[in-house]
Amino acid sequence: MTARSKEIVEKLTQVGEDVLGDIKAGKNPSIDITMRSLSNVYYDEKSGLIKLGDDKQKRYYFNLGQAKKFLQTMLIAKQIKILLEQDKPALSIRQLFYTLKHEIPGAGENTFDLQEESDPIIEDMELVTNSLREELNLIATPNGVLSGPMVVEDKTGDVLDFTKMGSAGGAVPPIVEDDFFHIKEMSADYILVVEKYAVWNLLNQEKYWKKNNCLLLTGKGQPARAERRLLARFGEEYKIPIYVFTDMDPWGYYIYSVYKSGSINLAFFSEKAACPRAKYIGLSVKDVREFDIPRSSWVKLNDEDFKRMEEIASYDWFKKDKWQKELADLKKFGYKIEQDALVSKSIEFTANNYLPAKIENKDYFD
Amino acid sequence: MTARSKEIVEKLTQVGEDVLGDIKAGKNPSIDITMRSLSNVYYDEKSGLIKLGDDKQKRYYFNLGQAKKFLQTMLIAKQIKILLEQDKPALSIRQLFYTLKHEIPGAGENTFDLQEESDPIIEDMELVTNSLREELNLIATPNGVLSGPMVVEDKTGDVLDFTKMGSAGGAVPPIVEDDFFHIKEMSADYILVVEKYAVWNLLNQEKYWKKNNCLLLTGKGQPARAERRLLARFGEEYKIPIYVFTDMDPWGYYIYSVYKSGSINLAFFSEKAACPRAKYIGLSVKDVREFDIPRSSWVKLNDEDFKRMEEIASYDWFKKDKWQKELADLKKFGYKIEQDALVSKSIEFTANNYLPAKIENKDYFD
Amino acid sequence: MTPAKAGTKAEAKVEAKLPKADSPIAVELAKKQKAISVAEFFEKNRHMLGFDSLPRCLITCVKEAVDNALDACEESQILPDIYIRVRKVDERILNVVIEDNGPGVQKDVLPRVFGKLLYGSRFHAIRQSRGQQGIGISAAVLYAQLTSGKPVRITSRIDPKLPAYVYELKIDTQTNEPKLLSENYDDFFTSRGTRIELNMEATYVRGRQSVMEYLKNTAIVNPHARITFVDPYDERVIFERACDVLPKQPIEIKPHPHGIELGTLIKMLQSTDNLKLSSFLSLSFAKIGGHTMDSICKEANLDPAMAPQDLAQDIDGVKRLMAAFQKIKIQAPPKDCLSPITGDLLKKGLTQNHRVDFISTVSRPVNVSRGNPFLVEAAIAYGGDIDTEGRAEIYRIANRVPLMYQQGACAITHAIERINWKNYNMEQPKGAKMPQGPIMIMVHVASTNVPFTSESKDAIADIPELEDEIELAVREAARDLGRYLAEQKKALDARKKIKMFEAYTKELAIALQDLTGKDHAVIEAQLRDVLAKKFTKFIDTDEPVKQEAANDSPQ
Amino acid sequence: MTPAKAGTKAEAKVEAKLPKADSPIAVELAKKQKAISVAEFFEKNRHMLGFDSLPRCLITCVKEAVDNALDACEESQILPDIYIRVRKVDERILNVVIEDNGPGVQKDVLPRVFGKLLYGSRFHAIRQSRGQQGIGISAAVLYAQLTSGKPVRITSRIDPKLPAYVYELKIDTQTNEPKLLSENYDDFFTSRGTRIELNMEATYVRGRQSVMEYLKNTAIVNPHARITFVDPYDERVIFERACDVLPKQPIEIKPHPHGIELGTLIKMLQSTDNLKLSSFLSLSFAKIGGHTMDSICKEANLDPAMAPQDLAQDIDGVKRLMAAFQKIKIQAPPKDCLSPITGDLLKKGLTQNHRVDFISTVSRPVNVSRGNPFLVEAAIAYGGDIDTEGRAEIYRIANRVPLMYQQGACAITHAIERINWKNYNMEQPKGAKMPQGPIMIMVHVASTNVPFTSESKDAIADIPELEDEIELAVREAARDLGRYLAEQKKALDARKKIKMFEAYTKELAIALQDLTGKDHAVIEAQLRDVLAKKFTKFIDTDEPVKQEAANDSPQ
Repeated sequence: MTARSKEIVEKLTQVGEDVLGDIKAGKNPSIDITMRSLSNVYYDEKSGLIKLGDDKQKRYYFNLGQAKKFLQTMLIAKQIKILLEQDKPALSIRQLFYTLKHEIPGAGENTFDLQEESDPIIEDMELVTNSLREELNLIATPNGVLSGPMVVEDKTGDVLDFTKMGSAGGAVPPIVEDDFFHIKEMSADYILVVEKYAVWNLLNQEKYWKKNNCLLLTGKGQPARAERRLLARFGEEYKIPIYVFTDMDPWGYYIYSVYKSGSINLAFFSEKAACPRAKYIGLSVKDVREFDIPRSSWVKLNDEDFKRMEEIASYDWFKKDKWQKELADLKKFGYKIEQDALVSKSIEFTANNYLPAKIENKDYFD
Repeated sequence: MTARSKEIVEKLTQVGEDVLGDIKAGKNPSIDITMRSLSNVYYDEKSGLIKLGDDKQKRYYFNLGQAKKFLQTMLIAKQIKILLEQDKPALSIRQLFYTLKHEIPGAGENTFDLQEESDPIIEDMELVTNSLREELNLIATPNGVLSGPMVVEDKTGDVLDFTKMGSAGGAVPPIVEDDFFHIKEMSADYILVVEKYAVWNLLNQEKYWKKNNCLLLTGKGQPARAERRLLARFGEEYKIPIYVFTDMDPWGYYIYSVYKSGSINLAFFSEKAACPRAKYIGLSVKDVREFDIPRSSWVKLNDEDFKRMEEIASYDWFKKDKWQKELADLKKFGYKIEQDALVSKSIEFTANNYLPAKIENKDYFD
Repeated sequence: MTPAKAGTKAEAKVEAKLPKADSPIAVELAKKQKAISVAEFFEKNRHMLGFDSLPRCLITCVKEAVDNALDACEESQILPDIYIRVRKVDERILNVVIEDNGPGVQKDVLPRVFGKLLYGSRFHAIRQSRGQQGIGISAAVLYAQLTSGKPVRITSRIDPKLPAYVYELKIDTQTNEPKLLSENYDDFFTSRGTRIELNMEATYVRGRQSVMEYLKNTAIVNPHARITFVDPYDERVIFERACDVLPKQPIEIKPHPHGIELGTLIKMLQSTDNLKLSSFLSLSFAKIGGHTMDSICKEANLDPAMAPQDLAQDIDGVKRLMAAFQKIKIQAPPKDCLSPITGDLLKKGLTQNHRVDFISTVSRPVNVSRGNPFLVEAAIAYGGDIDTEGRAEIYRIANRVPLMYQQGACAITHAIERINWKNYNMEQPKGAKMPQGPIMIMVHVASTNVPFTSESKDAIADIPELEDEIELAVREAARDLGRYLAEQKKALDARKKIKMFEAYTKELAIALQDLTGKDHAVIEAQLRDVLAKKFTKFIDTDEPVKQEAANDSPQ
Repeated sequence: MTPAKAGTKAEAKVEAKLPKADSPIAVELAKKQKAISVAEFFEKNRHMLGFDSLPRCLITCVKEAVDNALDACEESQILPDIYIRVRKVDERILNVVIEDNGPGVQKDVLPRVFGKLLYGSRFHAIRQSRGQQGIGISAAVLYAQLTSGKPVRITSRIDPKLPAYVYELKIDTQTNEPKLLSENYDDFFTSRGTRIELNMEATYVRGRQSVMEYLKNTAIVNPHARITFVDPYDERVIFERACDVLPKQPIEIKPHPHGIELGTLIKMLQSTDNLKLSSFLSLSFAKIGGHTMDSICKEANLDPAMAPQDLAQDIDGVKRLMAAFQKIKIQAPPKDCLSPITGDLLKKGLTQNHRVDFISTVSRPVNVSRGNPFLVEAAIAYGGDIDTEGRAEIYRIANRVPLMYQQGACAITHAIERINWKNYNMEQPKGAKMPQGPIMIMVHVASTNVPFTSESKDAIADIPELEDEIELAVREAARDLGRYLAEQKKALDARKKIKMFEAYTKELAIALQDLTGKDHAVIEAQLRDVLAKKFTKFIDTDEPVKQEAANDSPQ
């Protein structure tokens, strides 16, 4: 057990002790839970992060609406404690769910029926122990790959050179904390995050990272926790520019904002998993004219797109003038464009024209 | 341009020449297209593969229902030819779609509106040139990771040692043909394919591949082309046992059958992308009793599951007694069990009890 | 041809011989003009009287005869005992017999009662009764002779000491008068009562719209009647009495001023014997006493001493009187012109035929619509042997007569459909107009003049004040049902909750042992203790608990 | 009291004084029995005649008067010119005037025509007419006097040489006889015709169910009539004639043997003057000639020489005769008792009021239902100024009278709903009963006795043979529409296709140049050449092409 794990185990034990204290005092056993509803999420302009506020609520045992959830909370707390104490391998949150799902004798019901019941309680525990899920030995499936001038020593002892990862690139591991994924060398001039694998692959084939001495990362669409946490580490540990390159549509814009500022429903995770220094490099509406992107690549915005644009425009972290203008321009333009579509100019256009021009002209914003 | 590429370019040119021949002869220009409808798909018991028959159909230009498709076919043929000749990097099929999507002057419509129009024509071209999509320089996004005793020389020149890939494992590249992904060393005693990443990750953390000297691969659910093609290569090139480990439900069974025999809608791809030697190691209904899998891990089969079971039971490649019995048992049992659920026995149960017992007792079937 | 003197007031007189003038068209046309007998009219339009489909013709015939039998028995203070028999004559023709123990029909009026349309005793009486228009049974006779060609046979005995007469009669449709074909004694006929036997083209069916269903529902709403039915397969069903007391006889009343129409009022003013408006008002209307009369005359600015006939000439004056009727508060018409089933008997009638878990009945007070007093009764039954699967069973009753057809067009149905049944703890799928589950809703509308949508009396018209009353009645009964269902649910829930908390507590104690290392048995005992001492209350009460906010964040 | 002699056949006789016997109940009850006047009956049940809601009362009144005016004009071979004016008297009362240029009503019958229910000239005639039962206009009079208290004023002149009489009259509801209040000359009245003026409680509205809509549709199906309407805002609308020829006058016919009822047949046998069955059959029925008569008698095993009165006594014999009517092939009844609008005039009437792109009309042959000849006409119009958005507009006409209410309950609607309109290239959303788009469907049912669902004549009853004929008529018109729509689409498609192929060919030639290195201009020229020489045909024809199978594999 690492020192960090010991710290967490102590906190979890304290949760149990507090409940016992309530019982002994003849009080209704309760624990304090930080609210994660929208009303307790705010955008902290100073740090550029979506954060969770301090609003707390008591979860009681002797309360018809809360009794089961209280029980489930204690079950998850004790299970995480046991797993850490016994130094078990990391589990997925679905696996944790299965280790606890069983029938409560005499109640005719299970401790948990659906993973939707255990997942929010795991988040409660992250907040109670002030730790990342990964520190509780729980992982999510990573999807990303990256390549570029970086050497990492893995917890397994393997040394990974991301300039030598072949055409597949190096896979992002589920846990990227320093204990697990220790960056030994890193000499990139900047980091380029690409929304889609197909675009990453094209750039990787053309050795874009080598020609431009950068790190090239993709989360294959909406990034998972590991890619976000990794970019956050890069942002903190290396003072090099970070650019995010997505589709020109509200979904692409939002992916950028998740890398940069975090997300609403994982607001408590933002501080550790967002990268406020990230800049948006494109696609942007003014690129359409400047790079003469052909009409046939334009795809009409649909109702869902417009609805999503409205939503995004109302988020505090999109309130900056540049973004409000971008959203207004997109609405006026009426079409979305995928980053894949740049091949309609030429196959090499992205690597040889678009990205170099954008970076050279500092044509990005945040 | 490689020799293989030249060969393909010649075949594509011939397609154009044949059409010109028709025109000169005053005939209705046509090309022969192998039918990919269900009626031309059959299960070849001898090879254990789902194959495409020889039924062909003519696609005419002077035919109201076919004219546009004929034009699209020629567009895709010439585009693939150009990309190969110019030695361009591989594209995704969506990117290829974008390189061809444009308005036909005077027709008031686009060459292509949806990727659903270009995808089947790419398959036509694979058949016309008797090649894999990857050989046409077109790729799909791979998802898999693997680890174990294997050393590969990548087309990039990088040498990849899959025993040294850290906690993430090595990513499967989009193209795994020998030119791109040359296996230099391979000393595994068997190959274990795992349906889900969470289970692969647990086994990888426990260094299952090291303790058991095997290759450990996951396609993260339904495998993409690259994982299937890679397993097919293993099956052909190395005479070691191959086991597939999935959820106990029709969807898991089907994933096994895709690895083993191919799939209906990619029947033309089966010969190159299926691994008839693969065996099904579990989860199987009789495991429930033999390994005493707790009641709380069982999940009721729903209507959709039952419907899918009916469908699967009717496929020729599930007609073997063992599989019909398995499906009948599952139906009778009435519950499905996920492979993740084995952690409810104990975290180490899969690695230390279940898999060793199954392999030792030769408790698998195909 | 010269016109009659200008300005004279003259009765029209049809001259037999028309003068041959030089205006041939109108004169020719006039020759063809003639009066049509009402029997001819309804012979041609018999579907208007409920004689359309073959199964329905049988039901209509039985219904008219049974209605008459019940009306006659009640008027004569006799507990009704009615016998109905249906037999097959051939593939086309059924023989139908309806016999009662009623007062019988006096020899002299009997032929017209059965053999003349628009002949009856109840048309002008303002009082609740089943039959009213003097059409029903004669229409059955008309239909029977039209389809079988045979006369009907009526047997009637008005006193045990007198013989029973047997008549065979038809209706002469051209004159709408009865035609006797034979007249005889029947020495074997029961002590007193009437028997009618008809041969008619009709079909016997079972099911939702059948003679059997009609009789069953009639028995429910007439719990004082015994009804015996012998079907064409010679099977006998007896619906026994649920009570031995006759319903209170409805009293005939005078018209109520609310809703009387201008033309009717003028007619009454013209034909009254009263010399003064004041006595006319007090004596011709229900609920106009001296004080009310004064207020009305003052409001209408009319002299109470004026002659009613003079007022009849002054349309504006009559209109003012009408307006005063609406403006001055007048008591509701007397309730005794109506004969409610009453809640108790409705309950008895229903439970005689169904085993139910819950029943609630409501009798609304008398109300007025278009000058006609009416009242609504409702009963809701739940559970027991009522079908659990389908939608609610609706029973519609008008003046104790079950309505069998056109449920969808009826004000009762519409009123029930207005209600959101979820408010009463019933299931009602989205978009469904009726509640689902084992529920039966019975509504009885009693009125001196039930407003049917057509003369076949299938459905009650959507008169707003009537529909509102039906809705109120059903809602009142539904509230009881809602409370019952809520209590059932609460009792069940409380039992479940206690059991659940015991199980949770065991499980929680073990989790806390894992978390803290303390012994789970001790923790469990402490938890039980705290629960018992301080927190049992919340299990019983449905006290709303401040819920933890759900994680409602988007994306 | 002693019974009449047993077995005697006696006419019923109501004795004025009832003997006081010791059976008090029945005797007491008998005293209350009395006949009800049909006027009283309908006064109480006026909703049955279409006098229910206030907007509807106005429409019904106008409708009855216009129907009578049209019938009278046509019978007298006068091109109708009808004037309708509605004015507000006060908040409650409207004044309605309907004036025609018809034959006028002969002085002697006039009071009864307007002041007696069930009085008319057309009840017994087997012939198509609008009014039939002699109820309509008298019902309007009844309603007017009931709600306004005022008599109606009738002006009529039967010849320019004679003066115009003005009558004020009411109906005495107790006797169902007219009561004249005044009689006068009117020197300013037009040369010939009838004018009726009523004051009644009613409401004037616009829209789908309004006087205006009724008159518009009446004008369409009566293209020989000019109709002028002045609304309460003094706006005048004139629906001009679309043709100057009167419809052929329907001829009165004898009953047809198909569908005659047993009772009616017996009555006819009893009352005929013919001495032999053979002559009775030939003379009393339509379409029974000598040969047919022989076959019928043989089939029924009856002696043609027997006396009809004797047969009337033998029910079995009559039944055999009935069966023979059904078995022996008898010609359809003569068509001339019906007056179809005819396709041409239907077209003219419709296009007078609507600009349309397409119109198709159908007149079905005469058919028989329950012994009544009937025929169905249908018109479908498409495009033009018909509303594109909503569902189909349905116009229902019975004997040239538009039906305004209860569209959902009408056989015409039901027949249209049976049709899958997609088969006729119309859009019909899933689950929708009607087609969508700019389509108007008009159906005219002409019959000697239209089977309405109620006396208010809102909807035609679902008689299977009638519904089938309506469906056939609409389908026939729909087939024309389908062809029209298909041709429109084909022409449009062909133009598109040629343009498209030219563009494709350019693009294809460039692709082939990329593929083979040959010059695209040359390839394009060759392609155009091959197309022009051999393959143009398939662009025009919709020749089914063996399609490449879709990639229909699962998973």
